[in-house]
Amino acid sequence: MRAKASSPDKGDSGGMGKQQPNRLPRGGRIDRSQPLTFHFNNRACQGYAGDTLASALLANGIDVIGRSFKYHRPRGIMGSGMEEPNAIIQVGVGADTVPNLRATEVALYDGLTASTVRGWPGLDFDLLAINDFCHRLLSAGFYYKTFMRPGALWKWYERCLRKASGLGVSPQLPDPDRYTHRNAHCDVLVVGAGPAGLMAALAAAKSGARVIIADEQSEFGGSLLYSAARVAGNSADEWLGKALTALADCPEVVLLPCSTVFGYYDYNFLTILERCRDRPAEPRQGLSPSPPEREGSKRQGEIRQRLWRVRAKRVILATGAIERPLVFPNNDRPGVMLASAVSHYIHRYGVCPGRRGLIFANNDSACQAALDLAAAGAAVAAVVDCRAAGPGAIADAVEQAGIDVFRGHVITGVTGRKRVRSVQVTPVSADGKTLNGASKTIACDLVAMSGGWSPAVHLHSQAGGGIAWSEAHACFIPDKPGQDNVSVGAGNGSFALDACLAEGQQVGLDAARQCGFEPVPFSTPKTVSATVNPLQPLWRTPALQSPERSPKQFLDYQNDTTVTDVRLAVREGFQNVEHVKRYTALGFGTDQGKLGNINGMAALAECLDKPIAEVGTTTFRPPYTPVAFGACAGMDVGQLYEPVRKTPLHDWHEAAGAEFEVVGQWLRPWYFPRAGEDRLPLPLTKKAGARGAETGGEGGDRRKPFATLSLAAQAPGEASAREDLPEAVARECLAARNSLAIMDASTLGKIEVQGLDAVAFLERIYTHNVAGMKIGRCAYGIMLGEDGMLMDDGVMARLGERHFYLTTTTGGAAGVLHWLEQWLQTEWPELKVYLTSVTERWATIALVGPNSRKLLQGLNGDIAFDQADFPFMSVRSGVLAGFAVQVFRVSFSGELAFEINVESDEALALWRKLMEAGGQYDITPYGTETMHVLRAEKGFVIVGQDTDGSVSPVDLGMNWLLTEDKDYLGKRSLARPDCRRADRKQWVGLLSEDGTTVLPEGTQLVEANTPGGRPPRLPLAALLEGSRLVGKPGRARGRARPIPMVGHVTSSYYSACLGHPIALALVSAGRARKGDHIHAALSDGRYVKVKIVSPIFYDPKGERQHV
Amino acid sequence: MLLIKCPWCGTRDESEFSYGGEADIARPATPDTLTDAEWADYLFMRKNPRGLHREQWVHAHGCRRWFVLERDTVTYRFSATREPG
Amino acid sequence: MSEVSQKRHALASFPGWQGAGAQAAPGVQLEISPYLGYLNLRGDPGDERFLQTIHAALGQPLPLVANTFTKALIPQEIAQGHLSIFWLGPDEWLLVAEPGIEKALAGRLRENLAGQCHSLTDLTGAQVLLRLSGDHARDALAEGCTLDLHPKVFKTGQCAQTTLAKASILIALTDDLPVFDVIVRRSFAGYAALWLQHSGADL
Amino acid sequence: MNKQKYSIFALLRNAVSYNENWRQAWRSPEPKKKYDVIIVGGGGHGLATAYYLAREHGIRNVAVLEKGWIGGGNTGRNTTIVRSNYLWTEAALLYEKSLKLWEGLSQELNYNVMFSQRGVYNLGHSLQDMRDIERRVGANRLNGIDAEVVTPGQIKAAIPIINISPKARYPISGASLQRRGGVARHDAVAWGFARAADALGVDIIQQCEVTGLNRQADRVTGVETSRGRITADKIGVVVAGHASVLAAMAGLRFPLESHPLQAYVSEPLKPILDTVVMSNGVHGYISQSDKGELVIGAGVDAYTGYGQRGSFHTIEHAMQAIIELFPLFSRVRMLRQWGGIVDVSPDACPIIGKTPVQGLYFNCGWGTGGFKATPGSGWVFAHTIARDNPHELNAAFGLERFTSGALIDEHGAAAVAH
Repeated sequence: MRAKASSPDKGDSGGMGKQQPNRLPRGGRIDRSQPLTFHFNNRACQGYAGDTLASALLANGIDVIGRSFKYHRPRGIMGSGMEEPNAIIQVGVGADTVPNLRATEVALYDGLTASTVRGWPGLDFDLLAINDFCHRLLSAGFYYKTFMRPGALWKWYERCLRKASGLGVSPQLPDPDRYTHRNAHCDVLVVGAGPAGLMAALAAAKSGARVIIADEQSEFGGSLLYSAARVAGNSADEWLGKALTALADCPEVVLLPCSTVFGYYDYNFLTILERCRDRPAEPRQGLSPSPPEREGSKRQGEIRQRLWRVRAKRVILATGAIERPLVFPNNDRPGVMLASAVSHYIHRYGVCPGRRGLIFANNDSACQAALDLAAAGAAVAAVVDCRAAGPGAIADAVEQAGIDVFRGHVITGVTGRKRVRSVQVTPVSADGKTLNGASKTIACDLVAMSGGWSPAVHLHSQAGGGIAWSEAHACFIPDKPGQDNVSVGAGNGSFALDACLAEGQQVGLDAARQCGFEPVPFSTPKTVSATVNPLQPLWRTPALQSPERSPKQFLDYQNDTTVTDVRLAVREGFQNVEHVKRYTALGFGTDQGKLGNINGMAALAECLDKPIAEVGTTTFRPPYTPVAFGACAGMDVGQLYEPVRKTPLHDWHEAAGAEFEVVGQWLRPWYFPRAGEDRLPLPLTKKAGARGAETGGEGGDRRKPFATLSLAAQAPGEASAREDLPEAVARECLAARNSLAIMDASTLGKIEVQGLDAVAFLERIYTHNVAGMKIGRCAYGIMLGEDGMLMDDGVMARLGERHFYLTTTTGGAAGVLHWLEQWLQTEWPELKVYLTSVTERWATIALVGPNSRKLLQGLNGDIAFDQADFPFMSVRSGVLAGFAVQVFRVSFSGELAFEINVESDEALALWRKLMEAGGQYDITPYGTETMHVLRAEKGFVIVGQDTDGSVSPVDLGMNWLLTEDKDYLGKRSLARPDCRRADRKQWVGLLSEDGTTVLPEGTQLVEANTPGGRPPRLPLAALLEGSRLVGKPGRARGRARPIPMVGHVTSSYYSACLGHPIALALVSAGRARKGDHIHAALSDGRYVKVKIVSPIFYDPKGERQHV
Repeated sequence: MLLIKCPWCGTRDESEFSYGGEADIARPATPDTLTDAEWADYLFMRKNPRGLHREQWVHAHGCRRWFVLERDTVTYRFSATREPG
Repeated sequence: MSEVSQKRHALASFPGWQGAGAQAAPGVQLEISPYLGYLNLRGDPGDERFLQTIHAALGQPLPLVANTFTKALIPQEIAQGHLSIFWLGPDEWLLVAEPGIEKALAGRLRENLAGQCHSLTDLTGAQVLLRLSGDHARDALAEGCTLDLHPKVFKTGQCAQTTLAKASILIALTDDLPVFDVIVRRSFAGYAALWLQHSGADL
Repeated sequence: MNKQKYSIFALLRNAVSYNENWRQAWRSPEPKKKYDVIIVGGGGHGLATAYYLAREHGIRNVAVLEKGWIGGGNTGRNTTIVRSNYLWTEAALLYEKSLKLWEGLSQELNYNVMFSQRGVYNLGHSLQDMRDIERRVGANRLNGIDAEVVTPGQIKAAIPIINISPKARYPISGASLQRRGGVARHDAVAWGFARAADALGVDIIQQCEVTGLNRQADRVTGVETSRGRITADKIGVVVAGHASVLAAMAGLRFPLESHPLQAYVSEPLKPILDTVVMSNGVHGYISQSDKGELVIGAGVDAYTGYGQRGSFHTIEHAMQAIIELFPLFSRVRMLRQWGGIVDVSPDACPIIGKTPVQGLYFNCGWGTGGFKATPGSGWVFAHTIARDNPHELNAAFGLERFTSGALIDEHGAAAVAH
């Protein structure tokens, strides 16, 4: 079958009827015993194991692989590796699809499906090719100059632009594949396994160094894979085999094919992407039992990609060089290829990419393509060389093969749209600047071009190394390295094979020495090399007309950046190379300018009439080639995204059917719904729900304490379930108030403080009087940041003269210990104090309610629980029901309560015992929600909910905790003018006037300052929220004065034991305003009148906890 | 990716450490005697130099010891290690 | 003893936990160690008296070389069994012994150290020990641990506090096989074990 | 200055003449000896300041000194998110002023800055997140700024590809939505302001590094530059990450720390994400550019640094966060990664105003919030310089607040314990 895309003039050429018209009868490193079938744009094609998608497409005679980004010009394969700008394709279907792969980098496998990423409606017939004809309208940066009026239409313009943009299609399903990371350390990391890299690795490894050598290709060898040279008396291929065997025999060597070193970070940290699944199947022994199931659970078996995170003592960059295209009219036509790519396809894949080839070059290397084509049985129309002298010694071989060599000629034109038909060749002056003489037309279907070579200095540059211009080779070469790295071979501007081998060996030995190994020298393989004529820079073939009036001369193929674009940019004042790049999109394609940048800079240099060196290069950023997000994320996704911390009692809670709340990394029981238990309707929330409908949303959900986290239990969007409050919470609250309730408080941070200076240390941290505490007593303590704002709070217990025990908030645990250690070590190292976290040593069980003491007294043990022996705010250690425990008589609920610390491993047993013994009191387990309600009824603060880092203890009414006659962290800040302002926001209680409204937590509060005590109307803009009116440019928006806010609601609940809602809030000068009425501004624009009251709603005298 | 030398545990990956900001900012002995400006200077003002910077680090996931390093904020190179105090 | 019957292991409900241990892959064995006793000891290594007191009490000296641990028999008169002492920092050590023994050890230490500046904290139940062994144990760890675990660099007898993915761990090489002991905080144990199960799965 | 009007007609006209007649977007003049005002820093903020000085205050003898190329700093290194839904009134009104300017900017500058109001979602992942969102949205509305609270269901409806599964590690509990928020074309902002300022007579001088600030007693007299001494009575410094360095030249210390901030883009994709999604909870910020690239912001690196590069694990964490929110992006590939330098203040709010040195004004401390503020920042800074007195919109953002304690704690409201 012929490719529809391929040009008719090849119709009767040998390929007719053959599956792979361009496949050579023999040769190549493919496995012809393994034919593979694949589909390209739904057309079935054949290839062989060892092919890349690109080589297979060429073999099948498919010329047009894609369309360019801007002009939608038909494009064919230009290169043979990561430099490929044109053959960008979508591979795979469903969850397996990957966008924007380069056909030249995709290892062929049976059943592979690939499709073109651009072109509408299709690849062959692309309507958007119209852009090619009105290209002058689409000059560089045209979009900055139009689509501005009318402003409202921009949205529409943009939608069209976006439709036309983009390359491949994102997968629509979660990634079923798995990725891992591998941290690795080595003495020497060698990047690139070409001749130089292999020699370097050999030299270092033979000397005993730990070596990692990585190459992006599936086979090691680099240029040796398609070189006609002879090395040490062998063919390149034979020598390669021997070298690899020798390397594999060395101890401490890691060989990484299919592995791209894509990032070079500080301290010789390099990242390598290993494409495990691209590698020829090498089944891994024994896979594990399937990892536990989870949502979108991952496939078993071999991982797709592994990201290596390497720390190397020494890095050897043998990254090779990238061949440069030449810039001439229509130099983008399918059939125009890099000369090296032609040789590559012939030697490595047994594919001849053309029937009648023509070579166009400014250096000798391209002549190899001529010889290879001839050897492959293709006709070679001519070798066109811009140099007056033409090629060196190799020219003889070329001419012996009967090939015309046009010295001092350039290509000035190309015919053929979907495939090169012929080229126009014209004599050029010695300096290559002017045409002199008549043109002739030469028929050909393949142009193998070479503008010289650019060393791949990307990693060297990423490492912070400088770059210098080499006049000799007309390219940028590595200058001073930025870290412990060195460049060799073609990557260092040494293009001759013998030089590569020698350099490689030398740096390998040096590296071994630098890493402390005794270098083991060995003889350098000799190579045969012919004399070479020096390259003559040719950045743009001269034309009869100005570039503006000639056919397009492409610099950046993928982004369609032409010489004209660069000239326009300069004309408009964009003269810095970075500006030119950004204005013309030069180098912003998925190839990151690997082919285009240097020619672009040359074009810029020409416009500015400066040497290229002065134009300077642009910075190279990671990654060298694109890297899958999944590979960077590694295993840390889904259930392994972050640790899930569970308390020792978690399993019990789960069995009891608890709803859980996510608190930092912890999972805490939120409440314990019972079978058949309903949810209590809340009057207001019904209205809220209705209002939600009004504004077409469920904003109403947000206005209840249970709004958000019920998500943990319910499917998203089930608003109805959130229009009320769980009966369970009401039941739990009443149980705690009336009889007995039990809670798992194990997540509390716990710290032991021991040492001679424990008191002195704690005095400086906490605001209360620590020295005055008696052994066996507890105190509520707060710590401030140096800015005077409340940082954390908890209970401090004095276990001994120099032994204290502190609790912190769940979220604050790590931070507080960090904070204490910092002060102790950096500010007061003279203090003899030791801090140890015991958070996980103890599980903490809170027993709350009038019957809590009775329960404990009913259990056998050696602790006396009666009021006289065990008063409020004290601690006892002993045995309880056979368990060693610490019991704290503290209360976060205002009830008679005890907090019991028991060794984590024994927590479940004790909990069960308490549940069993508590049966007679109908003991009720409760979660964080009830805990919040109970403490709110008592006006106890929750750091982080009632405070936000801008709230001082004075604002909270905690002056009684601030000791005058000592200094402590943050004290001085409290004396700053702003902290003493009378109108600071102070913590108060709120009661809704209607007695039913549970205010949404976070609700803003405003004065009732308009006539009739009604609040002002919301500003226009807020009511028009989101409507286009608001967004419309030029129109007066949000004219209404902002409404001053006097505070906001920090906590809000329905109190079952009080029978009405309660709220806590920060209100400007609030404490002095008890009894005043203000308004809560609900987000639907309605206001709820509220009264400012004391934050203590229940048992204000605090008698219940003292009984 | 920095490589940091903990004076106790040796050289470890950056991810084991936490950054503690500018070093040598001594807490005033008698804060009460300071003017608001002097206090603000201690509290907020920083050198934040482009170049050598003496800074605090803690081996958070290691020995939990704090120490002071000198680092070039452009090259990210460390030049000296010493214990706190 | 009530403990044994009363105790519940932190990973009792860990998927793949068969009491004795769980296998990650043929190349990697993951074992979840049963209960152990843990003590955290702080004190001044510059204080000869402190060091001698400890040595006398435990029958083995505190490891003073960074990132090392010692393991020896506990003096008969205290209890039967072994005691491992891990260096955690310039003035901090972790004592690990068979369950129950830690109480006797703590008692002895408190007696002998009375009046000396130190801190001794029982951390039993606060931590879990995971044992990773097998040819690919190093690779499995290397997927989430940035230490260089090469046998020439990290030798038997060495330990280090570091991170495994997003958990802090204390890792020690207890045998050349290799056998790695990974001590992790209780509430991170499930995460760490699951993580090792996954990382082992590819090897 | 002969300003060439941009329009579809101009494009047509020039197309006919082979695009050979386009004029310079701005001149590249030699620096004069003296200017009325010198703006140090040719980023978006500096250029905007110069533009508004000329446009609003008639001060046209102005030079913008840029050590590299204009727009080459944070202007060209950010994730281009524009929004004004800040918690505290002072901040909200400043950013809202900016947003309003954005809304007419393309027309104002006759340069398409591609400001695209595709909406900004700030996700919440916990009860406390939602409390904070309710609080912020309420404050926004009272300040006349459009804001909504949306449920996971509504988020899913608007962004079908997002993962709202309750089984996620940090399930999405809801979000705030500002529909007027969006993204803009970062380069165009710098170029547009430069072209417009140039047309009003402002000299834009690139490759001109300021090496010293000259002062007589307690007032500035000019600057030393790599291209010689230039005098001026008033100097506005707006150099983002390098503010402390310039401050040091004037013998000042600022409450600033400069940190690396990294971002990355994917390869271009067909339209898949039509809005902006931000999550402080898991630290991911993502939108899709008009070219099709996913533009993703990572967290700030912990250490200070002027290297315009950060650590790789910061990128890894950002990737993990994005995959948590959008599991289908796992196979999409990162194309380019880079870093900027953000100067962070203790209250995560900018410092815009006078300094102890007369005639010396600073505009810095924008942290990660700078790009969205570009026009507003320039507008108030121009006012502050022209009148030698802050505008009411930036009155609260002076250095004094650090002495009085009147901080505007934007992150205080977000970074909290539980």
